[in-house]
Amino acid sequence: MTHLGYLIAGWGITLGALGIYAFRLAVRGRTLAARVPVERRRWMTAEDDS
Amino acid sequence: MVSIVSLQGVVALLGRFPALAGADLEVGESEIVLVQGPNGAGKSTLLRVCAGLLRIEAGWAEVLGHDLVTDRAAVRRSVGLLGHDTALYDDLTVEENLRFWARASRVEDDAVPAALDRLGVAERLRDVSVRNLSAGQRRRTALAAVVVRRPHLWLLDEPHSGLDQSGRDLIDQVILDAAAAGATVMLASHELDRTLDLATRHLTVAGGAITSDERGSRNPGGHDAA
Amino acid sequence: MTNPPIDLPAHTGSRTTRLLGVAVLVGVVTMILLGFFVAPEDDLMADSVRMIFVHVPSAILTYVAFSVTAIGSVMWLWKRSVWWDIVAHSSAEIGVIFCGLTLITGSIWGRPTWNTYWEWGDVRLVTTLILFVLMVGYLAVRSMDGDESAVATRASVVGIIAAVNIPIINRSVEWWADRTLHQQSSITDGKLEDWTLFTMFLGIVVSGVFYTWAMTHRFRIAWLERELRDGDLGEAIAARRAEAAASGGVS
Amino acid sequence: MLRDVWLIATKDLQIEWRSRVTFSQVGPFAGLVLVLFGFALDANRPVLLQATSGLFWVTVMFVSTLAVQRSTSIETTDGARRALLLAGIEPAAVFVGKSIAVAVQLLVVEIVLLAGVVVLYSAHVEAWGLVFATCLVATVGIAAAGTLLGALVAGVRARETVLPILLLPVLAPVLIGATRAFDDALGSVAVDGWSWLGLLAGFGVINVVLGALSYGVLLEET
Repeated sequence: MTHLGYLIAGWGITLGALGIYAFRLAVRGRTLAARVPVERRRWMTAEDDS
Repeated sequence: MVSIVSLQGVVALLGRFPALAGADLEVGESEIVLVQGPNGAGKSTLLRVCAGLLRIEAGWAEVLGHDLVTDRAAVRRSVGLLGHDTALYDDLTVEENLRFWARASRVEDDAVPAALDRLGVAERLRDVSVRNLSAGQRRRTALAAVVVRRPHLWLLDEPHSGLDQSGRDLIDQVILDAAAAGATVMLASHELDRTLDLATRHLTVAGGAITSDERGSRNPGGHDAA
Repeated sequence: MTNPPIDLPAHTGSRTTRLLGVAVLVGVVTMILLGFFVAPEDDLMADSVRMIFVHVPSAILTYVAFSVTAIGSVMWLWKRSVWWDIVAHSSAEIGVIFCGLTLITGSIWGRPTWNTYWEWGDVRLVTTLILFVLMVGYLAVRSMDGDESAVATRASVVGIIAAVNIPIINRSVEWWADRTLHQQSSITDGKLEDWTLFTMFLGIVVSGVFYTWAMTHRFRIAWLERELRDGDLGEAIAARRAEAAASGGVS
Repeated sequence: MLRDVWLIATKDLQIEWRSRVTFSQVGPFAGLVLVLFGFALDANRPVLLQATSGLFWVTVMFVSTLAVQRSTSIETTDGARRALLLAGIEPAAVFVGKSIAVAVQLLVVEIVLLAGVVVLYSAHVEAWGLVFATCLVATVGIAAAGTLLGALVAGVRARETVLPILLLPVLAPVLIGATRAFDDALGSVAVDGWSWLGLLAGFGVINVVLGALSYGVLLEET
C-alpha cells in the first residue's frame, strides 16, 4: 500500500481527535450531571427514560 | 390623576440576577419621588427600567403612556436620565457636548447657554475640554444636558454626589422648578437629610421590590405643606 | 411530578444517544474495512485516495455545523430562544474540530498528491482556513465576560457576519488564485470507483451520526452548566424577594 | 436620519481633530512599516515594487483595527452609548455616521501612505483613477465591517485581541481585491484591476447593510 504513513497520520488524527472530544464530552457530562439535582436534569424525564 | 409611571410586578434581570423582583409602583404628574434603600437594592435598576433601557422579563409597565413591554424605545426621548456616568465626550468642550446632545435629542440648542447658566457653569469653563473639568463641574454639565432636553420624566441617580454645597442647593432648585413646570422627578439618593424635605413621596426599595411608600412633607405641584 | 423518577442516571446519555454511539462505532469499523481493503486504489493518486474518506466528510460536516450555527444565531436574535442559542454554540464547537481536521487531513493529503503541505493558490483550502479563524473568533466571543444574553447576542452577530461573508471570501480567493489544485468536484465527474464513492458517502453518514451524538451531549452539558450557574429563575426571584421581607416587609 | 448621520460623523471627526489619538498612533506606525520594508527589501528594487500594493493594504488593515478601537472607545468610556439610545437616534444612523468618520480617517492615512510609496519606493502610478476608486470603495467596506465588529466587542476586557481575530479574516476579500487592483494601477502585475472593484463594492454593500441591521441589537445589549 502506497502512502501508508500519510494515511495512518490522516486517519489517526481524525479518529483520535473525535474520540478524545467524545470522551471529554462524556466525562464533562458525568461530572456536571452529578452536581445538578435530580429534578432539574430535564431531558431524562421529558424525552425518554432509560 | 394622570399616571406617569405605572409598574405592576415588574421583573428585570441584570444578567440572570433579578435586580427587580416584582416591583409595583404608580407615580403621578408633578410628583417628586425619593427612592431610598441600601446598596444593591435595585434603585438604579428601577430608574433604568423607567427610562426604557432594560428589558422587562415579567410583569407590565407603562411610562408616559408607552408600553415598555412591547416598545421600550419609544419612551426614551421623553425621559432624562442622569446616571453614574456623565455621558460626556472628554475631547469636546462643555458647550460642544451640550450642543451635540441637544441636537441628538432633537431639541433646539439655543437653550444650551441658559441651561449652563442655570447650573452655574461659569462662562470661562464653556470652551474648556470636559477632560479638564473637576468631578463636580462635570456633574453640573451632565445635569445641564438633562435640563436642555426638557424631559417629562426626570430620573436622577444620586444627583448630589460629588457636588459642593452651592451645587446641591442648585440641584434642589432645579428639581423643584421642573416639578412646578409639570414634570415628574424620581431621584435615588442616600442623602436623606437633604432629600426628605424635597420629595412629595418616599419609596423604600429592598430586594428588588418596593417595600414602603409614604407621603412626603411636600404636596405634588404645590409648595411646602408645613 | 408526583412520582419522582427513580434512579436517574448522572450523565448526559440516554437510550437514543447510546444507540447513536454504537452506530458510530460500527460505522467507523466498517469505514476502516471498506476504506482500506475494499475500495480500490486510484489510477492517479494510488492509495492516497483513501484520505478522501476522512477528508471529505470532515469538510462537509464543517459546513453543516457552521450552517447550524448561523441558523441558531438568527433564531436567537429573532426569537431570543435559549434553546437555539445553545444549539449555535454547541454546533460551533464541534464545527471548529471538524474544520481543523479538514485543514489537517487536507494538508497531509496535499503532500503526496500536490507535493506541498499548503498551497495558497487553492481556493477551498484558503477559504476553509479563513472560516476556521472566524469560528475561533466566534468561540472567543463566546468566552468573553459579560452577561449571558449580551454574550449570546454578540456571538450571534459574529455567526451571521461569518455566514454572510464566507461566499464573498470564497469568490475573492477564487478570482485571486485563478487556478485551483483541488479535485474539481471529484464526486460528480464519475472518476471515482463505485466502492470509493460508497465508502465516502458512508463516511459522511457516520460523521453526521457522530455530529448528532456530540450535539446532544454538548447541548445537555451547556444546559447543565446553565442550571448550575443560574439555578431556577423562580427561585432566584423568591430569594431576591426574601431580602425585601428581611428588611421590613412588602407594602 | 441623514441629519443624525451627519451629526455623529462630524462629532467623531471633531473629537479626532482635537485629540489626534488615532493619528498619533497610526502615523508613526505607518511610517515605520514603509521604512522597515524599504530596508528589508531595498537590495532588490523589483521585489519591493511588486510587494508595494500588498504592503500598502496590509498596513491599511492594521491601521483600521486601531481606528475602530478608538472609534468604539469614544462611546464606551463615559456611557455615551446609553445616552445615544436615550436620545432616540436610529442605531443605523449611529452606525453609518461612525463608519463615515472611520472611513474619512482611513482615507487620510491612505493618501499619506500613497505619498510614502511614491516617494520612498519610487512606485510609478499608471492609473490614478483606479487608485482613487479602489481606495474609496475598499475603505467603505473596511469602515463598515470594522465599525460593526468594534461595537460587538465594545466594553469587553479582551477586546484588543478579539477585534483583530474577527476583523482581519472578514477583511480578507478587501485585502485580496484592493491589492490586485493596485497591482494593476501600479503596473506590477497584468490583471484587470477594474473588475476587482465589483467585488469590493459587493463587500461594501453587504457589510453596510449587515451593520445597519444589527448595530441596534448590539447597542441595546450592553
